[in-house]
Amino acid sequence: MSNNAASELTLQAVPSWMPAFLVAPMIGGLSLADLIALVVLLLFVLIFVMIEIWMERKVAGHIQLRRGPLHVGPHGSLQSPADVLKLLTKEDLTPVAADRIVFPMAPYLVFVPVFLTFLVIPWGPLVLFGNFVVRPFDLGLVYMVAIPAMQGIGLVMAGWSSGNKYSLLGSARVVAQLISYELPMVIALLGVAMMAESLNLTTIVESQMKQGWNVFLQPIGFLVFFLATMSEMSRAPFDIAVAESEIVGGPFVEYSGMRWGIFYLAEFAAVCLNSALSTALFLGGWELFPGSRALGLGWISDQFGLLFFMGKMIVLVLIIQWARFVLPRLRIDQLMDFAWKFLLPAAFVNFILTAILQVFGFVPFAIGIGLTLALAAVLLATYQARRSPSTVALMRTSPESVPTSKGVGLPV
Amino acid sequence: MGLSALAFYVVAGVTLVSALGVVVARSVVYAALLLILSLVMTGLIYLLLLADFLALIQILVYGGTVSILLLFALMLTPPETRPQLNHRGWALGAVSSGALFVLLLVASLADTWPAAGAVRHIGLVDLGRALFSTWAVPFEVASVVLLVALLGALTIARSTSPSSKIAPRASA
Amino acid sequence: MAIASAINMLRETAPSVSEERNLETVEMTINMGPQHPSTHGVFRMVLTLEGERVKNVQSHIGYLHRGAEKLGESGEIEGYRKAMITLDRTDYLSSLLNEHAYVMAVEKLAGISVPERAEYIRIILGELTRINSHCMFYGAFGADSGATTPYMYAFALREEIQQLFEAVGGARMFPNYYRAGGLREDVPHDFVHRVQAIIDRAFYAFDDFDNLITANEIFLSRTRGLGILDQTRALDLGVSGPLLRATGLPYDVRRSEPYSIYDRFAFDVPVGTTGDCYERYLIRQEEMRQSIRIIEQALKDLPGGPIMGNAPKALRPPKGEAYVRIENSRGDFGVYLVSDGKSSAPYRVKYRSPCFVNLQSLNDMVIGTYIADAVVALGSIDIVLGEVDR
Amino acid sequence: MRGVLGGFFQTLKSFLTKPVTRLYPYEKPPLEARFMGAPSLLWDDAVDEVVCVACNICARSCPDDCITLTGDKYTDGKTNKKNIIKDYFIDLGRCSYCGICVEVCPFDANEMSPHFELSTYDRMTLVYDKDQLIEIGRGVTRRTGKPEPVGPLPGILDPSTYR
Repeated sequence: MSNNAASELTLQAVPSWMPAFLVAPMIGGLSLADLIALVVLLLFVLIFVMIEIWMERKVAGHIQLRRGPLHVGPHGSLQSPADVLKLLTKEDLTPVAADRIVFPMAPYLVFVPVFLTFLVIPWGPLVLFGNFVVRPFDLGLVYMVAIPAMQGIGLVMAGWSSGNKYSLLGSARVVAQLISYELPMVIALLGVAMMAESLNLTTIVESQMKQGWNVFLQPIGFLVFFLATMSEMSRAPFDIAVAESEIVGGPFVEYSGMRWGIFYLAEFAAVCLNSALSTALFLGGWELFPGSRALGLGWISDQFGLLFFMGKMIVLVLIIQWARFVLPRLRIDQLMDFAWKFLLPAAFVNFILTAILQVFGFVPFAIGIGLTLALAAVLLATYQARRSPSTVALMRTSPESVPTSKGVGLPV
Repeated sequence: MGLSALAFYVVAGVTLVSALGVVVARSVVYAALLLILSLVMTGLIYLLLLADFLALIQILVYGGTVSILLLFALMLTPPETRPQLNHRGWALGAVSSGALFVLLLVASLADTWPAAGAVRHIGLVDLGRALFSTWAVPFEVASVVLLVALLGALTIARSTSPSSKIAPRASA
Repeated sequence: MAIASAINMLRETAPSVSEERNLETVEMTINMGPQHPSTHGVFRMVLTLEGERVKNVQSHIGYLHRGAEKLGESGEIEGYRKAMITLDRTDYLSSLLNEHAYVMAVEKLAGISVPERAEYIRIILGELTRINSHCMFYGAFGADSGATTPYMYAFALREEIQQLFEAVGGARMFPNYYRAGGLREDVPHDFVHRVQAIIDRAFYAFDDFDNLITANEIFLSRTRGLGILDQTRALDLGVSGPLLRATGLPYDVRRSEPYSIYDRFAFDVPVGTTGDCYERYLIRQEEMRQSIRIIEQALKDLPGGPIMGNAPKALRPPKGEAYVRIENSRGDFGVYLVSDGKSSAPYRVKYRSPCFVNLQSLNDMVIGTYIADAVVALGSIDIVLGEVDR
Repeated sequence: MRGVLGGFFQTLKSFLTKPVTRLYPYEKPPLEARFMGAPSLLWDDAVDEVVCVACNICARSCPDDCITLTGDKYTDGKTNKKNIIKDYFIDLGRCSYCGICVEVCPFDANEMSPHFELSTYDRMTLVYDKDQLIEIGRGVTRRTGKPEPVGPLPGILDPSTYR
């Protein structure tokens, strides 16, 4: 260990990730490769978000018996760039009642944490280009929980500084939602960490290649994580923060032009991010199918892993988009109930079951899973019995036995 | 003085200025936002000390969650009626924080610190071992304290306030 | 001394946590509408909120007031025809049903008889209008509860019904097709064939509607137990239509005081038990199916013959008054006409619009719920602002 | 749970069916024979002049007061009418396309034309004068009160395409 502090704090010795982005410029440790990686990542995010928006509009269109965008480019594929151009040329309004300092700052504070979280994702290898795993992040799991949590501040700032009551209500909802869903998400992730005995996302992916995908070993954990992230990024049916039929867009009501565009960008980048994280943590990362290594097909994943990773990610994105156009929106108290009464206990059950698996082996774990499922079935059945769907009675009455307007006292 | 020291001074300077801003700011929301800034900067100082886990937890807990709660409470006062902070008690505040500062200064000067280069990055495994063996009792005590605080908050929140008198018509 | 003053200073500056007031949420007044996506046009609710909870609601109407009744009384010639143009545009979703009420009132006033064929065609088109309107409710209610797709499903069916209206009356929404004594002109020769095609399509469409949200747990939890209106309160308010039937009272003008030829058809009146938003939704879903039943029977019996009765070319009814009530898609719709026996325009026109009356139940439904519930409860009333404001 | 899954299956089904959208500006909508667009003045080809005799009944019957017309002494002598229109204006921005003017016309001089694309930057261009009204009425035949034409009407939906 050297006595020279400056040489100590180079990129190799410092746990190699966060300083690379935040501290490295200050200590002169940012290499050209890092810079290129960041630019490539930013470009990827921007382009993928455009594709994603186009995808969502197409999905929405076809689900709703429409066609979606059609005119700009083949099948409307250039609609998103056109929209970006439109947003750039649009007037950027600041309401009179808005806070002059906080209002313009908020969009960036929403987007930057989302983008920073992309740094931890292990994208997987691709032939000729090598491995797209950016860095082996030792604390990846903590990082991916901690940094997006900052996003909430941006949303709250946006809602508060707009000087609009709808946006204020929206940001109050954001806060309630973020706080409730952070907890089940983190506890669901504990199971993943226990399975891989590491917080490093690359290690987690590699451990899944050895012991099977987490989606099969931790189905409850996957469910909890997926639903909690859907809620964190305020996607339907958990989109109470922007609920356009109630509070007309929540924190974004007063934003226009590219500032609004950045919110939109952050929202869709978050969908991409959380799909990617779910892929890495639960769906075996860049592995082609579970157990492919045992069948001697591991080389396919090693060569074209990036494509498989992207494929799984896009499937998850599509599922999230699909849900948006099927489900009605939950009410805020139902959302809280769902987090505290369903997701949190489920996350704890997952945690305990994972502990059983790690300590006592597979057989008690399987029994535990069975018991849990039986319990869940019983609970669901009683719940359904308690609230059996009401039906409307059909009155096959003769005209004489029906009340007349005089009989019911309606004004004539 | 290397670049790391420079980085430290920049971060520490921002921390101090924003902390001072918390006290000086007239708007509560600005004060809260500056508090968040200073908390996040504290996280960066941890990072410079190679305590990366602590830094992330600082950002998660203080930057992400506690501060949101703080803002939440402030936001419920609508912008036009949000309280402007008065600084009537500034003398008392200055005296007490000055005393605290002196105390900390004395304590930190009295202690022996490792040499600048001898800061060692402590891995997560070591941290876990320390928390669950050497420091197990304080760790558990801290969790009990948090639980008590949680129960207290619940009690306050559930106490009869005028708001709970409106019976919800929706039984769903 | 210094300590005492310091303590005093503390007392001054420290917030008094012990006071209960500090734990209260500040009341907030928000202005929902007239330009809000879910106030169904230009309705305006001023909500007093405590956090997310609605403490009070004050409705403001009149943004769409066009004086439809007064306009109906104007006109030196053809006044009875002109009144129907403005009537069509009050409740723009059940225009043909309202036209039916109006022409019935004129017929009663002038003593005009209507041929069978015209009556049957009026029934068929009226029930199609009811389906059309309930489709709109289905879409809007889905949108209010946060689902976007129901709108598109509903409009796919509406489109075909409106295409039929265009073929029959020349316009998709305001055909202005009924006349005192019959119809403006006969239906196209392929009318039966096309109505049959719509019925066939509608059966699939209703199943699709049901599959999409009727059993959806989120939708159930959003609408069940919400906005309960009990029977006595509903009657006190004068509420009618699906809102009243949801409270368990099978009051349907088509059944209670059969007008036109409704006594010839077998159909059921759906009633609820609790009177919540979900039952209102279910009742409207069921009414669409019952409408199809009526249309099927009417199509089977559709007679030939003339479509115009003994109506004079220039209508000048004798002195008198007439009140006619029908069941339109929102409830008990009444038309009151007074003739002075001299002019060719009614002396007084009065519409009893069900929406306006049903809307009075809003406060009962909304106070004490959440904002999100206020939107759903308003949606379940199924208001048309054109009719409320007139 | 079943209800939520039912919604997912239903949307999957509709995802796989054909969209119902008509691409309007490129595909013209199928107009029914009775479609009521803007009112138009009919042209009598036999004598090569307008049918209208400026009796003003349409203007008086109009619920929206959107018709303004002035008459002139008829001097050509081709028909036995006494007056002919000098000016005839319809403010299509006010017109509610109800068809009353057509119904009340004792001379069958006007008909609702299929003309409905009225988008404009200036509402004054919506005031159509005599020539424009005759122009949009070209080829339109008086239908109201006439027996139903035999044969398929344009725009009939084929029931087999529903499902």
